[in-house]
Parts: sequence; structure tokens; C-alpha cells
Amino acid sequence: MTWTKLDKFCLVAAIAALLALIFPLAGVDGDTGKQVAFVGDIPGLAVAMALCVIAGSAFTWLGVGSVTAGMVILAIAVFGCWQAISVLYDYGVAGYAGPGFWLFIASLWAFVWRGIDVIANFHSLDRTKQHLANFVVPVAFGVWLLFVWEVVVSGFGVPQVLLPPPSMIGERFVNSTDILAADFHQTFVKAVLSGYVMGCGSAFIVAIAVDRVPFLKRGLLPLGNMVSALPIIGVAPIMVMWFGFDWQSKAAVIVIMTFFPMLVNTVTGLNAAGKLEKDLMATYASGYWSTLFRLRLPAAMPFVFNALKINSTLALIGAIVAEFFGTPIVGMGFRISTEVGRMNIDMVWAEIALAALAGTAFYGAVAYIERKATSWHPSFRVRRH
Amino acid sequence: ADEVTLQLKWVTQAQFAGYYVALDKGFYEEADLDVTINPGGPDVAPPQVIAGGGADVIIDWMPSALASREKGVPLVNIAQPFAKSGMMLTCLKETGIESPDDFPGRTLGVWFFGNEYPFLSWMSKLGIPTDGGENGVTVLKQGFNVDPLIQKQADCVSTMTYNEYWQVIDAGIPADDLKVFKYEDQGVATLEDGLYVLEDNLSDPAFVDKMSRFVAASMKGWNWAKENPEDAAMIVLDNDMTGAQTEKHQVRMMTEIAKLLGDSAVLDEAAYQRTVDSLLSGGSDPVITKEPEGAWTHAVTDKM
Amino acid sequence: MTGSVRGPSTWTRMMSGQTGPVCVVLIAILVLWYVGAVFMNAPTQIDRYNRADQTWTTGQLIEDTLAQDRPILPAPHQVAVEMYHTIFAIKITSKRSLVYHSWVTLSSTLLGFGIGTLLGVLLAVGIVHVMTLEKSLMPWVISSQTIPILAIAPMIIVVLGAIGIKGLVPKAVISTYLCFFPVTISMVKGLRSPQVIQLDLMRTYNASKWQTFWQLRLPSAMPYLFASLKVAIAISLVGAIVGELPTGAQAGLGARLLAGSYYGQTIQIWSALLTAAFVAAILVVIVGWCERRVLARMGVKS
Amino acid sequence: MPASKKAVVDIKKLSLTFQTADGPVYALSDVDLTIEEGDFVSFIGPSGCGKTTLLRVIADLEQATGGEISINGVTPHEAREKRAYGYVFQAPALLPWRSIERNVTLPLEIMEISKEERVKRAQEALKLVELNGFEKKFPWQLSGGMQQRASIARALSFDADLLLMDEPFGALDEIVRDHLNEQLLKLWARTNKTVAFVTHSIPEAVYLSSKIVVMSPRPGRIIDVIETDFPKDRTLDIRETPEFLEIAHRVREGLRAGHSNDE
Amino acid sequence: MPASKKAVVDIKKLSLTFQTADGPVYALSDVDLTIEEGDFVSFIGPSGCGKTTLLRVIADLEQATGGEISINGVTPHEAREKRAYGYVFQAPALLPWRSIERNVTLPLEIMEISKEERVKRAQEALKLVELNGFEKKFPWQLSGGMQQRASIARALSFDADLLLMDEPFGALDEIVRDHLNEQLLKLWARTNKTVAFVTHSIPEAVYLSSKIVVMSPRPGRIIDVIETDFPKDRTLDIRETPEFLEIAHRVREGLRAGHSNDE
Ligand SMILES: Nc1ncnc2c1ncn2[C@@H]1O[C@H](COP(=O)(O)OP(=O)(O)OP(=O)(O)O)[C@@H](O)[C@H]1O
Ligand SMILES: Nc1ncnc2c1ncn2[C@@H]1O[C@H](COP(=O)(O)OP(=O)(O)OP(=O)(O)O)[C@@H](O)[C@H]1O
Ligand SMILES: Cc1ncc(C[n+]2csc(CCO)c2C)c(N)n1
Ligand SMILES: [Mg+2]
Ligand SMILES: [Mg+2]
Repeated sequence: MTWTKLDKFCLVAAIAALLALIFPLAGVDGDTGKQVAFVGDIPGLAVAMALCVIAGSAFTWLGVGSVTAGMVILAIAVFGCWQAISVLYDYGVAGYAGPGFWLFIASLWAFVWRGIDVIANFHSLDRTKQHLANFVVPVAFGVWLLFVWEVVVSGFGVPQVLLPPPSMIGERFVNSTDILAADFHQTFVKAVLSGYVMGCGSAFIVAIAVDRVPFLKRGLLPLGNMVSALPIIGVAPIMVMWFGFDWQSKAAVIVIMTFFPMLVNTVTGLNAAGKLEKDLMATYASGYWSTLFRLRLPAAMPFVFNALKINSTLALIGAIVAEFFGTPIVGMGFRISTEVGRMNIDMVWAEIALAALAGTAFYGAVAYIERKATSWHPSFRVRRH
Repeated sequence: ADEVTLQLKWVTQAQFAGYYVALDKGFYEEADLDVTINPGGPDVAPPQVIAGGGADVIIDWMPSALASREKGVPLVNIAQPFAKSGMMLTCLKETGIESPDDFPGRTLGVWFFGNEYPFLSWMSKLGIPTDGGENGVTVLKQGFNVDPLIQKQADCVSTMTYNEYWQVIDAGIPADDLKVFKYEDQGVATLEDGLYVLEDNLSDPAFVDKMSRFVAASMKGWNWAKENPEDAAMIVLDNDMTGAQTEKHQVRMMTEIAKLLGDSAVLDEAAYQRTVDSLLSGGSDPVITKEPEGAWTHAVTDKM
Repeated sequence: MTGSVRGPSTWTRMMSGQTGPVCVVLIAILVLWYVGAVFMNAPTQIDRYNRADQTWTTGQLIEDTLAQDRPILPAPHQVAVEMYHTIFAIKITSKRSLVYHSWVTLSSTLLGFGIGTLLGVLLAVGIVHVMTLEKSLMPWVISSQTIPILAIAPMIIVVLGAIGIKGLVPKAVISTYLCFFPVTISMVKGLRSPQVIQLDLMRTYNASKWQTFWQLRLPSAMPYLFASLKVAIAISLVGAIVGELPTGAQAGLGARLLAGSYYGQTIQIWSALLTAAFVAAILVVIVGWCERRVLARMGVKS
Repeated sequence: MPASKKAVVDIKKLSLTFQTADGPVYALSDVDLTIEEGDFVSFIGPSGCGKTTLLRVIADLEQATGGEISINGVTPHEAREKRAYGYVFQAPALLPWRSIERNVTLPLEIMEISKEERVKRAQEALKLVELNGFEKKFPWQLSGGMQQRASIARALSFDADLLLMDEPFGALDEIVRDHLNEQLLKLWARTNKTVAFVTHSIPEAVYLSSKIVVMSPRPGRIIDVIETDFPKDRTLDIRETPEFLEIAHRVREGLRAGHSNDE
Repeated sequence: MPASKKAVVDIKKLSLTFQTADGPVYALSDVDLTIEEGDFVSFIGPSGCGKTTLLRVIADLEQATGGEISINGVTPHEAREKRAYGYVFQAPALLPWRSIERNVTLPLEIMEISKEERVKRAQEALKLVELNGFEKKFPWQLSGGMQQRASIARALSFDADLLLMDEPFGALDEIVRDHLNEQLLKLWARTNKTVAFVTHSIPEAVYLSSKIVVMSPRPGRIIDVIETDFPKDRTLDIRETPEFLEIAHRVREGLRAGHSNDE
């Protein structure tokens, strides 16, 4: 067997785990002057490390070919993660993690990456299995990121007012659902949705007007650049001044933010139709609107969706930022900006998590519609190679 | 020289004139200190900065500092240059507000970001709910300026005697048309700009020594500023990197600030206790839940 | 005499170019702006008259609404005068000069834009080529953008400050964070836009991924890249300004905006805002110029 | 030819020059041509000689830089607006987001023909080119020849009096090609349509046409116009007649002359 | 054929089914074929019968769903990695942002051949297809036939032993086509290349090939394989020989059978 055929990730995992057994697990307690914990005292961790060494070396030779092997690796990684967490909290390593601990985390990292890799490259004609695999990959990756966050924050003893660990954020999230729901309603349902629809809708219409009237295209587009570059920080106070403290001013900020990406993309898209296709429509003496609806808009769809996707994230950010500049005392931005001042950083992160969830779902919905509406685009064609 | 980084609570203005004067006039240098002053802003939470190691000493209001202490940032007050509170609620007379009894049903602008505690304890003392109901008040999170009052989006807004109040005056509304409620007068005053450090550091005598030199030099700066308000304002202007402040405003601010300064930097225990009691009395939602311990020390001022 | 003959031709020439239409639209905006200024400032002005028990005429009202100290919407000429003062009449090294503040903001914008574009393209390349990255990273790239930057900007500044990184870089990091995203999204689309037959062609040459990338994917992605760069550069300016706030807003256009809004000096806000917009417009024009150069070299029919 | 016949396409001293980055390309020069109602005119000539360009000028897709041209007595522009012709491009030019059937009904939609009528006509046209059964497929799921046939069906689906066809049968096998040739002839005989037809196949040109235009390359000129006398309802058999072979020979000679011209 | 000859392409019971939204399309079924070194094999068959698909399987652009295939004794995948073949697509597939010359040098660049060599080879190849003088033009400035010729030049520019050509001459006029046929034959005779060639022209197939494969449509099957005995250095004259006509007849019959099969 040649060197290149070895599974490098598993090799790294095995070596890192082996070193983890050798290096000290934790640092020295400042008060007692003693080392906080030893691997030898923690049977669970010792087993996990040993498992990593054994499985790592085994799979280095065998290779991780099948999904089953990937699952085995992930299972070992999950066990390892569990042990790592328990060491931190039950054996008081939090804040005192040493090189041994971090090497163990590195070993787990290699395992997780390899396991996700296998599942990501899984192909099946069975749709449910494929969907499941496509779902598991980002989730596993995300869970891993959360784990790393948790471990790094408590391992290094990062002050909670700088960055709380995910476990704490999660707890806060679950315990504050009523506040979160009210904020969500104020910011997302009222401000974001209306601002998004108005911003994208008006930009779309203006794009068509601009396209129709070359005079406007030459006159408005260069100025459009400038409007988009108006920093929200500057615009938000003005909008609050004009449209009041409630959601209307937030929607106005969103309209301004989303307008330009949509305008630029739509105008570009409207010119994306091929020359031959335009000639074809010309031979039918197809009128402006007919060509627009039958050729140019369909051809522009990939661009339009591009803007819709970018805007779906911009809109939420815009609303939250605008709430920093005056709001009634509800809303995600309001909560974030006040709770920072109150040092309730876990609440801040709970809101951020909510924003991320809502924004990702919003984006996902737009992406789903895109997939349905522009399935003809080469980028969605089933890739055979 | 020993390095000291000071994190201000707000942007460069005469509110912090003493420190800038001390820097500019070389008082810090005389005390063998190399001081860096970092301005704050609407986004800067000084407790967070000091917890992250971005500063050695911060300026904060006591309610916010005590609340942070409960949240795990072990802040300790080492000196209290400001003896009085400059906070007030400014209302338009035409709205018919004469006394706190007229508040229910009104819209009030309040600063948040840790500055809402005095207001909240005042309201709970008055027994007025802040949830926007029929017999409560509707609270707005006020931005940085007094526009909500001028544009009549709010009936009252929060102002400082030394800053926002004059912005209202500058906007063309004469003092006669305004009704102000000073927190001092309402008996709900809490301690404002104080100097805070992390508790752990105080066990190091060298640090305490450094801080006592720092506080002493700063107080020297404050005394100089009190006596020379115009020059102090100019020093502040020189240090304002944004170039946005005006001389007129800063001189006026300096004069008002002078009225809030105490005779020394030593924390008055009675004032401290008054602040704590006010914060604890918040009804169902007090700012702090238990009597803080070790939240102040005279160790630094004693060494001066 | 001759002027009347030449007149129309200059006119048509101007109107068929960009200058004419831009001017016309600008004039329209100015007119709207003045009308808006009168209407928005009138209530406070009338209040003031009433307070002073003053009688007033419409003409006077209009005149006064356009000359307020702290108007709700400053009139264009007020902003213009302020901008003239702060841009041309003051030494550019002065901290009251908008040129100085623009430069402060621009430097972190450009640094952020550079890093952001690079990062965006690299991510897109990874996502297009490595299945694992596509499936695991892409959803998180998207989620990252739903995090309100203003909320974590202070934390970024504090954390970077704690490990000794200060000055330009933290601001640029925030710019980067905002501007890499449109680049990634567009580039992923663009790098996947080659026709199936073109990919097949490269396959028959057994071109390496790298070669296919340089010869086919990248050129095909150019229109997508430039469309996104125009958005990205504008966004990275916004990012730089956001980044200026939690550093104590010491200098830069963001500091001007904030200071202006802190003291209710609308004229100052608007001139900082317009300066930011001008800077952005110039940046976008530069990107557009690069786009035309590159596409012309690629033989795209104009 | 009786003078009473109406001129559908009337071209006088037409020339067209493309301005390119490295100098002008003379695509057409001094072209004189009249196509009368009911004519079937084939254009044949070496690759790059300007056949497509000429068709595009007739279709108002390209502006001549000199000379005159009228379609049914009006300018090409007006003729296009009246939807005077159907055009089959050299490449299929199908819209990727429409199924085959909806590609074929596209012109009908534009001309605002009712839904049932559209589907009916699409069915007929697809049957004519032997693509029934592929209505619901998308263009990329079809072979090259099938795509080209779909584009022919699209041009036939609306009943223009003038058909402009640019190598419509280039990508088809002989059998299908023969079949479509026959169908096209039948259609022509039945409806008295006027057809302008670009081809590279000499037998095809001779078999289909009432008039063969032989062109020479850069600058594209007409070097020969050959009229044939076969009846409109001719059959494939005529390909064996001496007349046929003679005309084919004349065309080939013309082509060859054009080519040597080129060197 | 002497058994000593090396099999370049060896196909056994190959079949390929496309899964589409509305059911499977059986593109190839039970194809058995051997192409030996130095063979010139033409594929002929009705439009949509699977010729392109078969070529794509050989080129490792499509995966067979059944049967076996080897190229030079290895899998198509490995063969592709060794750059065993040059492929001419049915459509020109030129990169729009490259000039004609740079389109032709593309494969040479990828194979990391020196700059001078590249230009030299491109010149030669372009000359072969009579496109010299168009080096600096961009694809959209060329006529359809010229584009196709550019794509042929591109495939010839690097000297693969196996040429896969999918209707390369479909868009060309007879004279150019004859010329290119001759050039291709010369090349073949000179270099002993192996060629797999899809065409719709029966005379072309017979004239060029050492072996003609006749296919029938959906599911694509081989219905006849005809070997010809013309010498490698044949000339256009052979098209008049009775042998030629006889083979052409046999091909036509095969095609016709395939078509009637279809209905
Ligand atoms: N848009 C253009 N710009 C510049 N030159 C062009 C353009 N279109 C065509 N040409 C040139 O005009 C000439 C005639 O082109 P045309 O497409 O009419 O040829 P054709 O007779 O249709 O050839 P083929 O049989 O190969 O399709 C060619 O030399 C071509 O290079
Ligand atoms: N990607 C695909 N998905 C589904 N069906 C396909 C696909 N590609 C080809 N087909 C089908 O496979 C069959 C064979 O196609 P192929 O392109 O091989 O035909 P061909 O013999 O090359 O025809 P032509 O002479 O018209 O080019 C056709 O019926 C076509 O519809
Ligand atoms: C967003 C925001 N608004 C108001 C304050 C309150 N505040 C604290 S110090 C100070 C100076 C007085 O001029 C003021 C107004 C704040 N900290 N943040
Ligand atoms: Mg042509
Ligand atoms: Mg084919």
C-alpha cells in the first residue's frame, strides 16, 4: 500500500489523540499550584482518547470508504465530544485546559471532517436517503462548530460578558421565548417583510422602467449607485426622524438598502438574453412587453433571484440596525442594543441566534423558490461528473 | 512611566474635561503615568471593554456598574468625582405636564444601554407601569438627541443638565416653555460618572498605587478645569477627533459640569447607599437583586 | 448666431451621453428636495412663529424653512455650503475636513474590500470544487450574514483589541465580513454558469480542475463577479462606517455621522452622508470602468 | 416569368459591411435579386459568403449599409412588424426554460392565438417533424437534430406567407431530410408560400427550388441565378432525370468558380 | 481483418438509459462494437438514435448503465486522463471570450505546450480548415460554418491518436466539405489515426470510412456494420464506382429499415 493511499485525516486524528494522552490535560491552578486534572483519573476520557487512537490508525489503513464507516467515525467523535464536555464541567478543567485537551479536540476535528466528507459525497437514487444526507451534513457541521465554540470559551475561560458559551445561550433562548416571540413579531413580521416586499418590488419596477426608457437608464443608474452606498447608520436616524419610532421607519431603511442590489441585478439580467434569442423574438415582431415577459424576464430570473437572496439577509440586518436608533421598547434590535448595555450578553446572543434562524429560513425559502422557478439554469442541472 | 488606559463612557466632550486637562497639562506625566484616553460612544459598553482587557480603568454610572457586577464583571468603584446627578426628564409645557402625576398615558423618551436604570427605579417608586398601558407610560428608546421632543413624537425626553437640555434650548424652545424634572429633586438620583476597576487588580499594591496617582492627577485636572472653563473646553475641542463639537456648547457644558463635581474624589458612602437602595427597590424587576458587596473601596483615595 | 445652429447638436450629444440625463435627473431630485424641505420643516417653523407671536407670510415661511439651523431636512444649498466649507475651505489635514475623514474611512474600506473580495472568491472556489464544503459551509455562510453586524461589531473590536490588534484592521475586518458575501454568492453562481458542452470540452482535454477554472469557469463568471463587486464595494464602505462606531467613533465619516446625529446637526449628517455616497459612487464607477476594460478584452460585444 | 407576379422580396444593389476591431468585413456587395410570390429560392455558396447575412437583412435583423430592399413593397422593418415571415435560424435557438411544446407555441402566444388552437397547431407541426412524444421534454434533453427539428416546427406553426430558412436540415439524416423535403414541398405546393432557403446540399437545392442563387465569398456576391422548371408537385424521382443532373452540375461549377475566386 | 490489429475501442453489450422527469429514455441498448487501430468508422442513423451518446460514452462524458467498454485496453476514464482522443462536438462550443486563434490553442495551453509551438500548430490547423486570416476575430464575428471549422481546427491542433467527430462537416458547403474530406483522409492515411465519425451524409460515410455502422433509433441499436475495401489513399473518383454505389445503397436500405422500425 502506498503512502498516498493512506487516509490522511484519520492519520492526523490518531497521532493527535496519541499526543493528547502524553501531554498534560490541564494547566496549573493559580491558588493551589497543582495541576487541575489528569487523564488517568478520568476513565471516560481515557477510553475516548484510546478509541480515537485505535480507530484512527485502523481507518488510516482501511480508508473510510462507505457511509457506514463514516457513521462509525462520527459516532466515535460524538462520544469524544461528550467526554470533552464532561471533563470541562465535571472535572473542573474549564478555564484551565492544557495542550492535551486541545490535541484531543484536534483529533476529534479530523474525525468529524472525515465523517462529514464521506456523507457529503454520498450519492443515492433513493430520494429520501439523499435528502437525509443533504440535511445531515450542514447540521453536523453546525453542531461541530457549536461544540468548538463551547469548548474554546470554557476551555480558555473567556469571560461570559465577552462571549457566552452556546449552552448558556440555548438556556436563555428557551427561557425567554415570549420576549423573543414579541421581538420577532415586531422586527421580522412587521418591518422586514413589508420593507423587503416594498424595496424589492419597487426596484424591480424601476428596473423595468429604467430598461424601457434609456434616458432614465443613463440618468438614474449612476445615481442609484449613490443611494445604495448611503450608510444605514446615517440613514437610520433620518428615517426615524421622518417616519417615527415604530416599524415604518425600519421598513423605510430596508427599502433603501434592498433597492440597489435589486435594481442592478435586474437591469443586468434584462440584458442577459442571448443575441440569437432576441433576434428570434424580433422575427415575431414581438412587442416590448411580450419580449419582456417571454424572453428577457425568464433570462433575467437567475439575476433577480440573486438579488432576492442577498436582500433577504440585508433586510433583517437593516431592520435590526435601524432599531439601534430609536424604537418602541420591543424588537430584536432594541433588545440587542439594550441588553449589551446591561451585560446580558447571553440574551444578546439568543436574539442573534433568532436573527440567524429567521434569516436563514428566509433565505432558504427564497432559494427554494429559485430552484423551482429556474430549474432550467445550467447551475441546477444534475451534475453527472 | 506606568501605562494606564482609560475608557470613557461617551464621546469626547467637556463631561470628561478633567481627564483631558490632566493629560494636556502634563499632570499625568508629573505623576509618572502614560495615560491613553479612549472615547466611548453609543456602541461602547465600558464594562465589556474592561472585561476584555481593553482598558485598566473605566468611567461608568453606578447603576450600570452594579448591574454589571451582578452579571459577573467584578467592577469596583475606586473614586467618584461626580457627586451629583445631571439627569433629568424634560417636557414641553404645552403638553400640560405639571408633575409626575401627569405621566400616565404619556410617551416618554428614555436612554437605554444601561442608562435606563435610574428612570426605571423612579417609575417603580411612583408606581407607574412602563408597558404602555392605559395608566402607564409609553416608553420610547430615545436616540442620541432631543429630536423626539422637538418633533413632538414624545412628550418628555431624557436630558442631561449639561448637554441635551441646551440642545433643546438651541432648537429654539425657550426655557419658559419647558418643564424639567431633575432626578436630584425627585429624590431618585443615582451616582453618575465614577471610576471603576476590576476587583482582582486591587490585590496588587503596585496597581493601587498607580491608580491613586491617576485619580490624584485627574482630580488636579478637574480642579483646573473648574477654574478655567473656557480653556478646559478648548482642550476638549483639541482632543475631539471628529471635529464636530462647538466651542459655545463645550464651554456651557463645562460650566454645568462644574456644578456636579464633588469636593473630592472620595466616594460618599451615604450617596452610595442611596443609589443601592433605589436600585434594589425596583418592585418586581429590580435593577440589582441583592445588596452588592465589595463594590467600592477607599483604598485608592486613601493613598492619595 | 452660430450658437443657435450648434445648440441642438450639443444638446443631443449631451442627452445621448450620460451627463445630460444625469443632470436632468439631478435637477428633478433637487426640486423635489426643496419642496420636501419646505414641507418637512414648516411645522417646527410655524411652531416657532407661534411661540414668538409673530405673523408670517408664505414667502417668509419658505425662506425661513430653508434657512433653519437644525432642520429636519436641510435644504440642498445648506448642505452644499457645509460641504464646501468642510471639503475645500479647510486644510485637508484638519480634523474638521471631510477629506480627512473620507480618507480614514476609505482606507479601511479598501482594505476590507480587498480582503473581502479575495475571501469571497476563495470561498466560492472551494464551494464549487469541494462537495463537502458546498454542503457543509454554504448554509453557514448564509447564516453568517443574518447576524446583525452592528451587534457584534463592538465585540469584534473588543476581542481584537484584547489580542492587540487595533486601528485600521478591526474596521477592515467588519468591512470584510459584510462584503465577502455578495461576492461568494455571485461567484458560486458564476463559476457554475459555463454551458454543459463547454465543461465537456474541457473534460475531453482532461483539463485539471485548476485549468478548467482558469480557462472556463473564471471567464464565464466575470459578469457575475463584477455585478457583485459593485454591490460589495458599496457594502464595504458601509462596513467601514459601522466599524467606526464602536471604536469610540474617533475619526472617519461614521464618526461625523454619529457626532452629527448626537448633536442633532442635520446639516452635518447630510453632508457626511452625501460625501459617503459620493465616495461610494466613485468607487462603483471605478469598478464599472474595470468591468468594461476586462469585458472588452474578453471580446464581449458592446 | 409572367410580369404579373408580385415581387415579395426586391433587392437592388444591396451591400453590407461589418465594422470590426481590425477593419471592415465586406459581407455583401452589390446584390440584386427579386423573389416573386410563390417562388422557392435556394441560396448556396461557400461557408462565410454571406447567405445568413442576406437572410438577416431580409428579416430586418441586420441593416444594409447600401442599396435598397423592399419586402411586399414595404421596408423590411414594416414587413417584420406585420409578421410577414417565419424564420428558421442556423442554430436551434430554443428557450431553455420552455418545454419543446411551449417553445413551438411561443410565436403563437405572441400573436395572441387561443390556447386550444395553439396546442393543436403545435401538435401538427411537431408531428410534421416527427417529434411527437417529446412535447414535455426540455431542449437539453434532445439530440442536436431533434432540437433543429423543433425549431423548424416552431417556424411552421404560424402560417407566414414568407419562410426564411437558414440550413434547416443541416443536422438531419438523409431519410428524415428527404421526408422533410417532401413535406416542405407539399406545403409549398398547397399554400403558395414563398420560401428563401439556405442549404449546402446541391441536390437538395435543385430538388426543392424554383430558383437557385449561387453566391461567392467575401464580399458576398451573386454569381449565378438558375431557374428550374420542375412542377410544384415534383417527387424524389426527378433526381434521376438528366435535367436535374445538368442543373446540379451548373450549380457545382458555379460554386467551384466562387471558391477559386476566393484564393 | 488480421487478428493482430489492436482494438482501440472495445464495446460489449453496452446500454445507456437516461432518467428524466417523465420516465426513462433508452438511448443505447446492447451495443457491441470493436474499433481497431487505424480504422475509420462512420456512424450513421436517424436523428436521435444515440450516435452522440455513443461517442460521449467512448469519451467518458457519459456513463454507460450496462455492459462493458474499454479504450486502448483501459477504461474510458483512464483513457481520457491520458488525453487519448480529440473530440469535435456537434455544436462548435467555442469560448466566446477567446479569439479564434486562442480558441484553437486552448487544448495546447492545457497540455502545456510552449507558446511558439502553440501558435505554429494553430496556424497549421487553421490553414487546413481555410480559416487563416480570421485568427484575431471573435466567435460571434464568424458564420456558422466558420465556427464549426474553427472547432475542427481545435481538435486537430493537438495530435491525438483517436479522433471522435460528431457531424463535423454538417454546416459546410459541398466544396469545402469535399476539401475537408480529402484533407481528413490524407491525415488519416499519413498518420494511421483511428477515427470515429458521425455523419448524416451517406456518400460521405462511404467515401471516408473503412467501416460503416448503421444505427436504429430508440433504443439505439446497431443494425448493420459494413466494411469497405477502398485503399486508404482513395480519391473522390471512387464515388462513381459501382462498389461505392452498392455500399451506399446498402446503407440507405439499413437506414430505411431503421426508420420503419421506428413507426
Ligand atoms: N456580426 C458580425 N461582425 C463581423 N463580421 C461578421 C458578423 N456576422 C458575420 N460576419 C462576417 O460576414 C461574413 C458572412 O457571414 P454569414 O454568416 O452571412 O455567412 P454564411 O454564408 O451564412 O456562412 P455559413 O454557411 O458558414 O453559415 C463572414 O465572413 C463573417 O465573418
Ligand atoms: N441529457 C439527456 N437527458 C435525457 N435524454 C437525453 C439526454 N441526452 C440525449 N437524450 C436522448 O437520447 C437520445 C439519443 O440522443 P443523441 O444525442 O445521442 O442522438 P443523435 O443520434 O446524436 O441524434 P442527432 O443526429 O440528432 O444529433 C435522444 O432520444 C435524446 O432525446
Ligand atoms: C445610546 C445612548 N444614549 C444615551 C446615553 C446616555 N449618556 C451617557 S453619558 C451621556 C453624556 C451626556 O451628554 C449620555 C447622554 C448613552 N450612553 N447611550
Ligand atoms: Mg450561415
Ligand atoms: Mg447528435
